[in-house]
Amino acid sequence: MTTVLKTENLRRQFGDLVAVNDVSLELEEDEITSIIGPNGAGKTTFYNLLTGVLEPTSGEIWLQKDGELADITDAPPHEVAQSGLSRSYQISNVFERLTVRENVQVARIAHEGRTLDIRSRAANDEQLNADVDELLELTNLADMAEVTCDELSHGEKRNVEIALALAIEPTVFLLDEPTAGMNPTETKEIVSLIHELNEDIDATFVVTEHDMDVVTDISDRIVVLADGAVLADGDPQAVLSDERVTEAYLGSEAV
Amino acid sequence: MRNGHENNGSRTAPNSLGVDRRTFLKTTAAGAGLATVAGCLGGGDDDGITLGALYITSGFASLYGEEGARGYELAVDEINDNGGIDGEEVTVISRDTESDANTAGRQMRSLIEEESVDGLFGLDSSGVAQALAPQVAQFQIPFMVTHAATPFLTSPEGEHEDSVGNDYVFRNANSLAQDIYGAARTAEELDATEWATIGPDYAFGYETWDYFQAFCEGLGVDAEFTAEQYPGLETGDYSPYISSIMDAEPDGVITPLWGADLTTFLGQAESAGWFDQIDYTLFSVGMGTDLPADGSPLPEGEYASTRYDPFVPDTDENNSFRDRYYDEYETLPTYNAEGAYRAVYLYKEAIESAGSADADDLVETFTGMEHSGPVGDYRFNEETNQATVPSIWGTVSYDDDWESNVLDPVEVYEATPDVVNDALGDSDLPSGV
Amino acid sequence: MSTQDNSIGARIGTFGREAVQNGWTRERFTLLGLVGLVLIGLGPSFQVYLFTEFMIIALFALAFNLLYGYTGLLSFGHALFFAGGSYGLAIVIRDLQPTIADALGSGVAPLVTFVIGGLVGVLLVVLIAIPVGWLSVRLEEIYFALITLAFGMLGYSLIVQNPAGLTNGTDGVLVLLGFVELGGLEFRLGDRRVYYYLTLTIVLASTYALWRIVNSPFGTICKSIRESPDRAAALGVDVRYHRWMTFILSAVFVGVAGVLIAGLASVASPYHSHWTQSAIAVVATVIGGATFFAGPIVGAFIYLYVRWGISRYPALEAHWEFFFGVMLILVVLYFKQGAVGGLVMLHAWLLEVQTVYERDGAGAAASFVGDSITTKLRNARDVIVARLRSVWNRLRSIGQRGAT
Amino acid sequence: MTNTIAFIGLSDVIIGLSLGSRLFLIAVGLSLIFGVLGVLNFAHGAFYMIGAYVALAVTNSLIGNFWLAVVIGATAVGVIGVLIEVSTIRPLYGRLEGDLDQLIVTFGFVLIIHEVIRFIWGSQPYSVDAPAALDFSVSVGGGTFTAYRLFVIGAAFVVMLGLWVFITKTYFGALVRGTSSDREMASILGVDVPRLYTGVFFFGSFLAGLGGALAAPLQSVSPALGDQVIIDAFIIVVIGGLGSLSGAFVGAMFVGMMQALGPQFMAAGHIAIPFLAMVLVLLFRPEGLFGGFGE
Repeated sequence: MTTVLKTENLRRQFGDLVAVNDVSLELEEDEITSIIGPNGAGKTTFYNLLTGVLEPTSGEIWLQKDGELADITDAPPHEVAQSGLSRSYQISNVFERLTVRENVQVARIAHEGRTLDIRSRAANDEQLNADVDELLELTNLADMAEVTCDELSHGEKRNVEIALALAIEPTVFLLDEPTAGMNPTETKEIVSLIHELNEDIDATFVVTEHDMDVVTDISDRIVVLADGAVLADGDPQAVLSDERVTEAYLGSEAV
Repeated sequence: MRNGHENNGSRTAPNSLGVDRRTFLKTTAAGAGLATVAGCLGGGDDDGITLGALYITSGFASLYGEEGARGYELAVDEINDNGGIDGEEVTVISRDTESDANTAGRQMRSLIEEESVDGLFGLDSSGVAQALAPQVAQFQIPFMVTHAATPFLTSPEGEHEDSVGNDYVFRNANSLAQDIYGAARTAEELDATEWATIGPDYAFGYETWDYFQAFCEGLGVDAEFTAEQYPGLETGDYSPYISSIMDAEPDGVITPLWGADLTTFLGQAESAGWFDQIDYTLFSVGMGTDLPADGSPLPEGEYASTRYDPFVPDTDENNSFRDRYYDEYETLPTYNAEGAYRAVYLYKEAIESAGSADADDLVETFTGMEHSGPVGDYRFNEETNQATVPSIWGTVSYDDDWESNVLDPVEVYEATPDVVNDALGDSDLPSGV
Repeated sequence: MSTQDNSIGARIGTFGREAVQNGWTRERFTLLGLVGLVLIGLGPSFQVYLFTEFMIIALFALAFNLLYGYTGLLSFGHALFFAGGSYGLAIVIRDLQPTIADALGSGVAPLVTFVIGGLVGVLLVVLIAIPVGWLSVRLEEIYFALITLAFGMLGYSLIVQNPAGLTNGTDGVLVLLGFVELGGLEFRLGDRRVYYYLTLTIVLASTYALWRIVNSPFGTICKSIRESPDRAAALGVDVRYHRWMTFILSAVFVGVAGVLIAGLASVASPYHSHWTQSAIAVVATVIGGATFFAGPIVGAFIYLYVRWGISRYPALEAHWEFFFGVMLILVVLYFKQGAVGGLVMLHAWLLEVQTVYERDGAGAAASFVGDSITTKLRNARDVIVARLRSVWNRLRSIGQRGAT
Repeated sequence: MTNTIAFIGLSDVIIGLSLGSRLFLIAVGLSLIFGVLGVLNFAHGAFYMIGAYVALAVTNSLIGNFWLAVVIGATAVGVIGVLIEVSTIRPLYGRLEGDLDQLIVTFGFVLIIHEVIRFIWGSQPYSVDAPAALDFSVSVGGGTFTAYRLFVIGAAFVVMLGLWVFITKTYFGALVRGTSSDREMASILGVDVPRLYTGVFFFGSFLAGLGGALAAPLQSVSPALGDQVIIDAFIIVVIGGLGSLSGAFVGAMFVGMMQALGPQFMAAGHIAIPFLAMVLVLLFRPEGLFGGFGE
């Protein structure tokens, strides 16, 4: 097993509030790691630090690129994405007034480094469209290719989210609450999609999730964050039976 | 274009496929649109004489356009009541230049091409006039400028780098050079040595100051030039500029501010104590709009020029024009009104003497033409197309009978080409006279 | 379409064959449109002039919309580039025409000077757009609108200052297009029809280029940035850099329009750089429909032809801005798709009418027309009533609170 | 340095304060509305112009009392502001690209108001007489001013002070401060946000009308007025910080001083300086030189 993503003493403060408190983690290739924790535990800030949206107050972030770990601590979001770290959003963040096809095209164009290509025509580009079709097939969106996203259901948008995140062929794949707001059927589909993807592509998955059933179903490893720090880290059985974890959750519910 | 439309129709008709009908709907709509457009065209019917007027009729200087309109409407009524021009009715179509060269150009094209006017007159802004002059030459149509005063307009192209004078542009009112020549003559008589200026921030403002200095030097006036300020057009508050001039403590100031800007300036200068501190203020465009009693009239005792005076010369022609105008509009005619009035009469005489309204004939007739109007007798210089009208300067005083400011006493300075060129001395500036 | 040979000549050949053979196809329409455009050049002179101006304003708005409708950045400073093109041409013609005439002979000089002037104008625009764009794209939304406004007005105040005697202050620089003698050919470059065809060629080429740009991968990225900049960044798009490039491209085409307007109006005027000139692009684009490629074109058409129509009625002419103000508000509030959106809907509706007609005959079609118009009116009435009611409730609640 | 100060002279400073005061009265309402609603009101200059015209109409009418004209002018503009906010700006809150749409809608009102004014009053400039009680000249620092000009400077300071007290000491002021720093928080805390918005829009428009009416005797009243002042107001609120009360004040005084002293030193080049300042502030301190409203 090799390390693909590593944080060292990662810390982020907003004024006096420490949102992420010296988190050091090493994520292994091909694993599905779930990051859980009560509301306000720092999961979203942690994601924003990893993806370059926020700059850390201190600490470092390393990401595997071309077989070696590279420092991406200060890289802006687009460079982080180009380095192979991809994310989906908790609240669907897709290109609403573009068609599903165009959405995925955006990701492919960015991935292929063709953002400044003004000579070819996106609609007629055979290679581009073949790649897009393949991705749409994989995410069960083939029928909806020409529909604009603002006409999609919530669940369908989640699929577009995943198609987008996949399209840039990531080495690390951050999924932020992939089942949020879904009905049980949709949740089941997403879970099986994640399993499928894990088998099909060489990517490491990091998932935040509220639904404990989903967490236990998909995770190889669970990291628990509380008040910005790592409370527990290990295989699912061990972590979920840890008393401190139960306490943290109960404690937060009591509040 | 109509042919194209008919072809579309006939080609479409035999088809009965859905697609074709759809396109048929489109083409019909487009064709109908074009036909409507075409229907609006053609303009200018061939009966009668049509003249195009270009004035500012909106914005800060719209008063000039209104005065111009009064002038040409009076002339049109008189002419049509007395048998028209060679028996044909004359009409004037007026368009707004918005004081903008681009708009003025579009309006002029529309008058020439859509309304088929026989000749043009008007123009208030020198900047606009300079931009239009070359286009007038391209259209080869006569243009009688009645107000815009820049000397470069009647200085033949090539004389100076800014000269735009050509065969088609004439000016029946006096030019800035003639006007400022009178200003220098007035300054000569005054007990003032330090002079300053406050003028609008464009060529007209700068030219006034340049020519004033050149004439003063040429005439040997004992004068120093100490301060100059050029606030932008439509400045709302002149206080900083007023204060700056007053700090320099000149004896006299010449100001070519005009339109609403002059009105604003006057009120603010008054409350800043300008007229108490500065001995003499010369208003070179003052009598343009401020003869009427509304607005802030010019303060009595200061000096102003006009390009036409309703009392000078004391001829039948002038007196009867003034009285008719006063009957009609209950105010004395300003020079802009007289310029527009006279422009229509100039066209009448030229058309009748040439025997046609053909553009080339008119241009030929105007060239070197001698004419007489309310302003007096004058002729157009063949070389510049500028009218040899005099420069008129006087003291502002209020006349109870006419309920208006007038110039009294008033001096009339002959401003023929010889006189003006002489007075310019060694200056590089063209006289445009 | 299926030919293997992709050379331009072969493609035009295919296009032509399909246009002739296949009845009322898109190809034939394009061809017909081109013929129409050529014919307009033979129309009444003033109409040619007006149409030329329309094409230039349309290009101005189209280029502006690359940044607004496609990338989501509202610039209130594009007049700077419009004026940049104008002044580049005007200054070259004023200062270099004699030199060029000496070098190449006076016959061909006006044409060469125009070409050089145009290129200088566009180059000047690029040189301005690179730093201005780089700085402006640091900001977004309202702040972007404000900084572009500030840059535009900074440019305006510099032009008015007449730096180094280059711009001739508020009077602007005259543009006199000369008389060309080339071989046996003699024509005046500024001649209405000559200039029309010149403009037509350049505007059509620019429009095609812009159309290709918005349909290219580059354009797809623009649209994604409009929809969600942070999402685009998370996919690896350098949002700021891409906005900068779009800014420059947009400025270039605005510059081309600026070059053309200087030749048409015979003057490069500082008003071309004033923010009110930028507002023309905004008004035309919003009214035409910013989300459609053709929106700015239709908007520019409305802008110029409504004004032209109104100019024939002096009482209305003075107040034409009023109508555009009302249109602007209605479009933004109720019909963001603008005029082109309206045309698309009308087209769809006409198709429905036709379907009914073919299926059930004239009577049914007529009643369908009646019904759908009634429904539309009823909907419109409902919208207005609901709006008025909510305003009324709001005001009443304020009144009641005030009373208690 | 001492030379320069001696050269500037007190009278120039007074003119600068007078120009700055007028600009403050325009900019403060614009800034308030942006701070709370996030709406950049392009029509704010047109509102100012309406205030001036209403003052003109009332002064020249049978009422003929200038002070009453100021009150009526300000109130009328406040009411017009409310009508516009409720009918056309409200539907755009929360729309994607809503703030750009608001800018465009309010620009539409610039065109409409301009034409309506021209339709009613024509294009010619009017002057409004200062109230008789203050229509006398005062000599200060080597310059002569009407007492009314000095009064307007005082009025701007009073408005500034009044607003400061209002914002820091009253409940409504606390709401304004809270909302301008965090809009979402305010609605979570149970503030009736729509009502607050309408109230603030009324108040901001009222201030524009007040400025227009008070400044009417100091300048010519013409349809160009709105366009002239809105750009100045944009500059001021950007320099001071969109949504900042003290920023609006300092920004207005800066631009006023530039306009007063510029002609002395740079002949014409001074008109570029405020725009340059605006660009620099946007680039290096886009939040403006001062913080949120009430700070």
